[in-house]
Amino acid sequence: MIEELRNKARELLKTKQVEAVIGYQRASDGLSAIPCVIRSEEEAGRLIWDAACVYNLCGYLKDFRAKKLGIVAKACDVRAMIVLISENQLNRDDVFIIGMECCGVVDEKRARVSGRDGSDISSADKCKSCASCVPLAYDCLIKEKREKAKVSEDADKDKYEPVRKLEAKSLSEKSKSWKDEFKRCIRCYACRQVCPMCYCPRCVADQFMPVWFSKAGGIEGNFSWNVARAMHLAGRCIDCGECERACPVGIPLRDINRKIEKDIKELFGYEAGMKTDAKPFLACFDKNDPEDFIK
Amino acid sequence: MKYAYFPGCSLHSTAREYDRSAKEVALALGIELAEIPDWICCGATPAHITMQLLSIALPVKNLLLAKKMEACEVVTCCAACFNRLKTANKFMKQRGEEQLKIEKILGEPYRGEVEVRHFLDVLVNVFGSKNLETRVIKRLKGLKVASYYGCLLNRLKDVTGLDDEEEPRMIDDLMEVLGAEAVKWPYKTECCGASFSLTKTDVVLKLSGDILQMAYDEGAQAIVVACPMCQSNLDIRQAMVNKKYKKNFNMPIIYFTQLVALALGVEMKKLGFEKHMVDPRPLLKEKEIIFSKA
Amino acid sequence: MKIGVFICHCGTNISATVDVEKVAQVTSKLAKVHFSTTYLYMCSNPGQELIKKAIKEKGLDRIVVCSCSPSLHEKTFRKCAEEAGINPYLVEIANIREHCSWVHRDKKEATLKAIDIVRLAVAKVSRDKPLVKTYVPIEKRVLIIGGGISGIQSAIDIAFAKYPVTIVERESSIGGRMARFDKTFPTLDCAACILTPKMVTVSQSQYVTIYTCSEIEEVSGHVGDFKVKIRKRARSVDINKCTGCGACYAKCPVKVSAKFDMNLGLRKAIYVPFPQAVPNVPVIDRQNCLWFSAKNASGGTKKACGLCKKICNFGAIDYDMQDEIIEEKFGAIIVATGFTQFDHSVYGEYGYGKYKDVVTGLHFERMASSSGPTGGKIIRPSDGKEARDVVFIQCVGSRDEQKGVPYCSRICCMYTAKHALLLKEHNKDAQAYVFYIDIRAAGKNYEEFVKKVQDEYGAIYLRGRVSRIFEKGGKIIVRGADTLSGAQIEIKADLVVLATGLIARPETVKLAQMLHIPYDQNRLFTEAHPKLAPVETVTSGIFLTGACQSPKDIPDSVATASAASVKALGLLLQDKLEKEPLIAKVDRNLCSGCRACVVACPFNAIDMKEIEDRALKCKRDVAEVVEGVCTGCGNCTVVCRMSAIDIEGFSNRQIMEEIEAL
Amino acid sequence: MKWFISQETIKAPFQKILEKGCGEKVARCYQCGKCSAGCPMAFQMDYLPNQIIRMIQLGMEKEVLSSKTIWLCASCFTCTARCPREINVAEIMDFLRRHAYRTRIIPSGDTEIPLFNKIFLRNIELFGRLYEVGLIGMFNLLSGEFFKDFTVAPKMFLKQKIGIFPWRNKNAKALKDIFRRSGGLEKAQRGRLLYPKLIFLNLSKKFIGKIEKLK
Amino acid sequence: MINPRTQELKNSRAESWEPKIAAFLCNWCSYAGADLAGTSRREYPPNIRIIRLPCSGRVNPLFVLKCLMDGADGVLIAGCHTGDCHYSEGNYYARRRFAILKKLFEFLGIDPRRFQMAWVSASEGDKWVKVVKELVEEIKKAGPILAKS
Repeated sequence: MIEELRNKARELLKTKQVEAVIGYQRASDGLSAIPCVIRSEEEAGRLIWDAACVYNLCGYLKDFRAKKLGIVAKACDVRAMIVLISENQLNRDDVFIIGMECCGVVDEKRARVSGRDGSDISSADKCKSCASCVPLAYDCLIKEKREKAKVSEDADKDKYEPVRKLEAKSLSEKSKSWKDEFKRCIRCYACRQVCPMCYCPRCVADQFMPVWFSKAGGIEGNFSWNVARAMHLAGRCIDCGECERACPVGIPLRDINRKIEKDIKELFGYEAGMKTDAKPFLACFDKNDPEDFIK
Repeated sequence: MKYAYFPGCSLHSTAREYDRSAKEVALALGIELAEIPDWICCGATPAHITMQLLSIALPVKNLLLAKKMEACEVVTCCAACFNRLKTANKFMKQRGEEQLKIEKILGEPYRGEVEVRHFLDVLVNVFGSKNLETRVIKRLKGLKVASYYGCLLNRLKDVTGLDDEEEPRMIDDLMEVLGAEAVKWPYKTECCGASFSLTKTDVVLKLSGDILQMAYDEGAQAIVVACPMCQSNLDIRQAMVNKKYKKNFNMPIIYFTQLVALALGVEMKKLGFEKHMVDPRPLLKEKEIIFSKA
Repeated sequence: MKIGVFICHCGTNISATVDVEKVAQVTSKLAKVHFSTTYLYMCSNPGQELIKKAIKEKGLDRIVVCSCSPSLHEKTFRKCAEEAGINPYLVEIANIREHCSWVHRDKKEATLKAIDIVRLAVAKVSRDKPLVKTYVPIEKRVLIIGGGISGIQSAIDIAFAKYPVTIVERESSIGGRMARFDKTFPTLDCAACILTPKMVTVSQSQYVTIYTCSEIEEVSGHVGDFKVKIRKRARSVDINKCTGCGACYAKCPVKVSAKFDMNLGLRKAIYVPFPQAVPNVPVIDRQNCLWFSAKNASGGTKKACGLCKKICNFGAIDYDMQDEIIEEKFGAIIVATGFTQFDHSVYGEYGYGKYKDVVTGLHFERMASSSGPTGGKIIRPSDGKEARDVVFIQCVGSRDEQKGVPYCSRICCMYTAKHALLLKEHNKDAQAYVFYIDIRAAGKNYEEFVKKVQDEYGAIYLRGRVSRIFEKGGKIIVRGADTLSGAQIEIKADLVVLATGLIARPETVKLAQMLHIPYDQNRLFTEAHPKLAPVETVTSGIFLTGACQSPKDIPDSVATASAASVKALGLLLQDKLEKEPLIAKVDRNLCSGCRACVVACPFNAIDMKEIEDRALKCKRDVAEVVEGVCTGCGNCTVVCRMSAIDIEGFSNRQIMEEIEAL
Repeated sequence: MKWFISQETIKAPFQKILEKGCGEKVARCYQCGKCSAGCPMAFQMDYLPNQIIRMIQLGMEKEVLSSKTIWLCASCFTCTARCPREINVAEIMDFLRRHAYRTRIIPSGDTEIPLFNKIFLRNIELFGRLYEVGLIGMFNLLSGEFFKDFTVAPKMFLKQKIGIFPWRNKNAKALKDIFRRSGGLEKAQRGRLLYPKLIFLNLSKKFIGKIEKLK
Repeated sequence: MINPRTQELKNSRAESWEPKIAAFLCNWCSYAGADLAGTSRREYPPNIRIIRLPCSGRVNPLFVLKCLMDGADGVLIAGCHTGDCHYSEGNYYARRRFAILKKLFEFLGIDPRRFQMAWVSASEGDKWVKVVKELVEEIKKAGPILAKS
């Protein structure tokens, strides 16, 4: 599989179909995978593919604006690209998607704890509920030889089970637990930096005219930032889980993202990153949208 | 000035003092009032309620009698008679079947040649209030009166043509000429119940009671009238009003002629104040219009 | 920054519940507030002079006026500020009347709230920016929707000013309801005699285009530049070739009941609705035409009629004619869609519309018309016999909250009086009985007319509604009351004429949504202001006339038609259209080009534009607002995550400042 | 609702008879109610003046003529003076009473007034001028109110307000002729000026009332 | 850290607390509806502070957030009924946006009573009064927002 990938990269570079290929290489720890940019056939040997290839590489695409690029992409990464394409941030013709059939990636945080042996660690949460190991769009597909069933063992289950459990808690419980979570936020904005959807030239959190919410780390400011982030991802988040992974204080950001994802799916039948010509969820409407909450 | 005088039934009975005082005033001012010989009742309300032709024929009969006196103007003091005479006269000025019927009833032609005047009209408009003012000897200073015209004196305008229908001023102005004060009040032309004095006494008590109350409320010390029916309802029934509505009215109801006569210096004795149920003399004494020796 | 705060007493409207002096005293201490004062009537001339004087003497550079709703005097005070040399958009209104003094009683609470309201306005004004009005070009043509008397009058007025005007009429002839009337109150001149000349005038004017059998399909754009799609339904007769000779409908073998005559008479399948029709061109009723029914029934194999085509010497009959969509641009639109009659079949007590001899006023008009289906005889539709005892019932559907509409239809009293008169004129022996609740004859010579009908024509007016109507022995038994005498009344009538109310046409809602104009709970179009802007709508460039706005008689319809024309002409006479600068603006540095605003704009007022980004050294797309099209709704500002697009006058900074001041 | 009316009633000639009889166009009335608003007697009436007019408009002859209202009218002319449609309501009331006498429809209660009028006229006919003692005496006798105004009477005599003896008319015959001829021309059935039904009604009512009071 | 104003509010509200409610009203329907309540002299509680906006579609969720974080005890958004929007669609966008936000707030433990939406037309002065009365009642039940945080 890895060889197949490397060959494809060499071919693309050789035929000048792309100026570079973005993919993963092995980190110096010998276990983790880190992003790399392959600009020549010779370098293609650095490319790797395994369950350690956790990162969503789409974020790098914006650094190569208007250049033809190849990118190694899992199913979830491709959905992010679809959103970016629909939002005019990426030209489909500018990117050659090397689609990777994926059986799930490791839970990086747990992997760190459990000794990093890479072979016997559990998949990340996001993969447990992922039903599609084949990307929605690709220019070439590199197939997985492993058994597929293993990847989506939980996929039949209610995807939003955990969200529902959280919803069911009492108001004061919810209030208390989220306050505890947000209290810890250090406003490092790692969640934003790592998110493939956060491409604003200047984030609202950094704006001064007006100051949308307190920039200082206090419960009000932290709460606002997290709500603002969630709302800005509403109908766009494809649940790549990068924010939660990147969060240094371990705020369960995916819970928030998935709550919105669930509501949008249930109330409006909308899913992000499915079609390149989809209208942005919050920039369109249906006359029959529910309004029972309005007096 | 010579007039045929039609007193009417009331002035020969319940309102003798009206008759007497009117004659005194006429005498004092040199107005000659020659009573129509053998005059008959004008028929009053019951006539026009019962028989229309009769209600015309009776007054016209009187006018014919006046015509025979070679008087061209008839003067009356009673507002009701005045109204009936005027109505009949106006009626006879038109020509039609009905008029022929009247002539047939009376056996004489009549075309409304005789004019009908109320004594008030003669006093204010013919003699003239300015002239009258020069003849006032005793000004009625300090006397606050409510002038009460009743319904028939000024209604209907095209019949009587005397004064404003809703806000008449003739008596008020006359009172001021005499030096009395005429209070402003809204009941100048309200109905006192008039002809129901006997039949619907209760109604008369209520209507007259309302009028008395209003006059009292507006500060009047006496009510001045120009109609014998109004006078009798307000005066004779006053005691009953007091009894029925638990009031304490002691409101003299005085004919305007009585006050004019007083002002012209006519002796009080000649004016029949003693005939009033509510004696006006204490009030007039209090205002020093008459004196106790009298 | 020197902010001036001006607090109006509004007589005692504000000062009775708000301690204005205290408001002045407290607000004068707010940051940036330089001056604060009160006055009895700020909107009066002396009030405005006071503001101007304060601006000059105290050197104020923005002002807050604390008074009534901005919908009333915002413009006044903006102009006032402008005259004193301040940009008019540096003015804010604190609404302490409608939102405070008039809705609270406790003086202490109201005063505190008023202070808060003023604080909000001060916060907002501190973030106001000077703005300059923009201008857009105007398409110098007017569209009139509806060809009744209102539409015709508007067209005549506009054509008189030599501006092109287009009438779109749904029926095959213009003329509308008035064409169906016999005589008109109170002067009793015949409707056709006064309408026909007007119809001819518009049809002959070089400035007027008439689209009959046509409807509005789509409206986009905005004042000065409306883009309208008009559907011309297939008439099956070529309007240019037809001479109106009438040979076709003389020959046509099909007879169906005529809708124009309220189904009291018959017409052909090819027909002109009435002899004076404009254009005098027949139309084929495809539902009833033998040619079309044969074609539809057997796929064209069966032998079809085709008589009219054969007889026509001018080749004007065109069975293959298709609907046509015309797209045109207009600077202004006048809506003159008129009304429809209330359907009395909801009244079970009046026979659910089943009794043939219970008809509506419009039936009566057609019967009374000498060119109508009965030749001017007032008959019983059931047996054709002349009607003698005719009962008229007013307020059918009107003033009935249960089954009808709550409002008074305004013209029924008059047309019923007219009917009672016409009845007597058509038949000396007839007797009219009119059941009414009130007689509303508030027009020139109207009351006199009604009295004439009562005095001279012996119409018996009975004050009360009719409770029940039923048929018995060939008569219509009417049971009503006369509340004046306290009696129940029963009348055995030959004919009952219901004065059915005027209601909005069913398609008004669709049209309103197309035109973006509001309508009320009765689906009547809403004027911009019931008193001061009676023919305008809140959407600039769209005007109302006639009964589509509220029930109106002919004089009122004509008056509003001329009023609407003047408004439209006033617009067209401008070189360019002044536009409020309260529109969206893009900060290109912040724009990521995500296109959300483009998608979300209800008016397609945002385009994408490629710019050269020097910092990134590449080309990129950014949003750009089409100023003439933007209405300033602000929807784009919310879908923009980076707040690169903002609304002048309601900017993010202004609103956030207000929230801060809460 | 007190009545049920059909168009036969509405079309009845009553309104026309009235128009002919007193020249008043009742159809002109638009029921503003001003006559009732100003009527001093309205509080005693069974129908307000405007209702009477309305009933005439609707041809309700019997109901109108048997109403108390027409007898309670004091002929003060307030209504006529103020009517915006220039209808002489007082004159209509007069007509109605005359018409009632003529058709001999008398209200079921309150019969004193029709009786009084008759007695009054008989008094004039007999004496030429009003003879109060005769009038009061006769009225009291025939209405059954024998002792009415007994407290006032002595005072009146004392103050010479009313005379004890009637005035002697020298022209009695002429007077009689006037009465006779007008009665004849007007078809007023003058001969029955005091018809027994009226008196009987009055007396019996009064007696029954008194007996009930005693109980 | 707490905004100094909110601190001040916190102190001032310790004793007799009256809720402070921010209301975003569209200019064409709801603001006019509130005006109508005024012209018809309908009384309602004084707790509401109105911010006039062109359209309910102009209300940014961040405005709502800012209100609640700055100490407003409740937020109301009022606009035209669907189909009646002066800008024809603005309220449809608002409806979608705030359906999500309302659910999110509840998920994060904010009392749903604190954030409400209503359609109030220009002719519904009575409805405006009703909405305000109910809202104030509900927020009084929910209590001061700062006491809870």
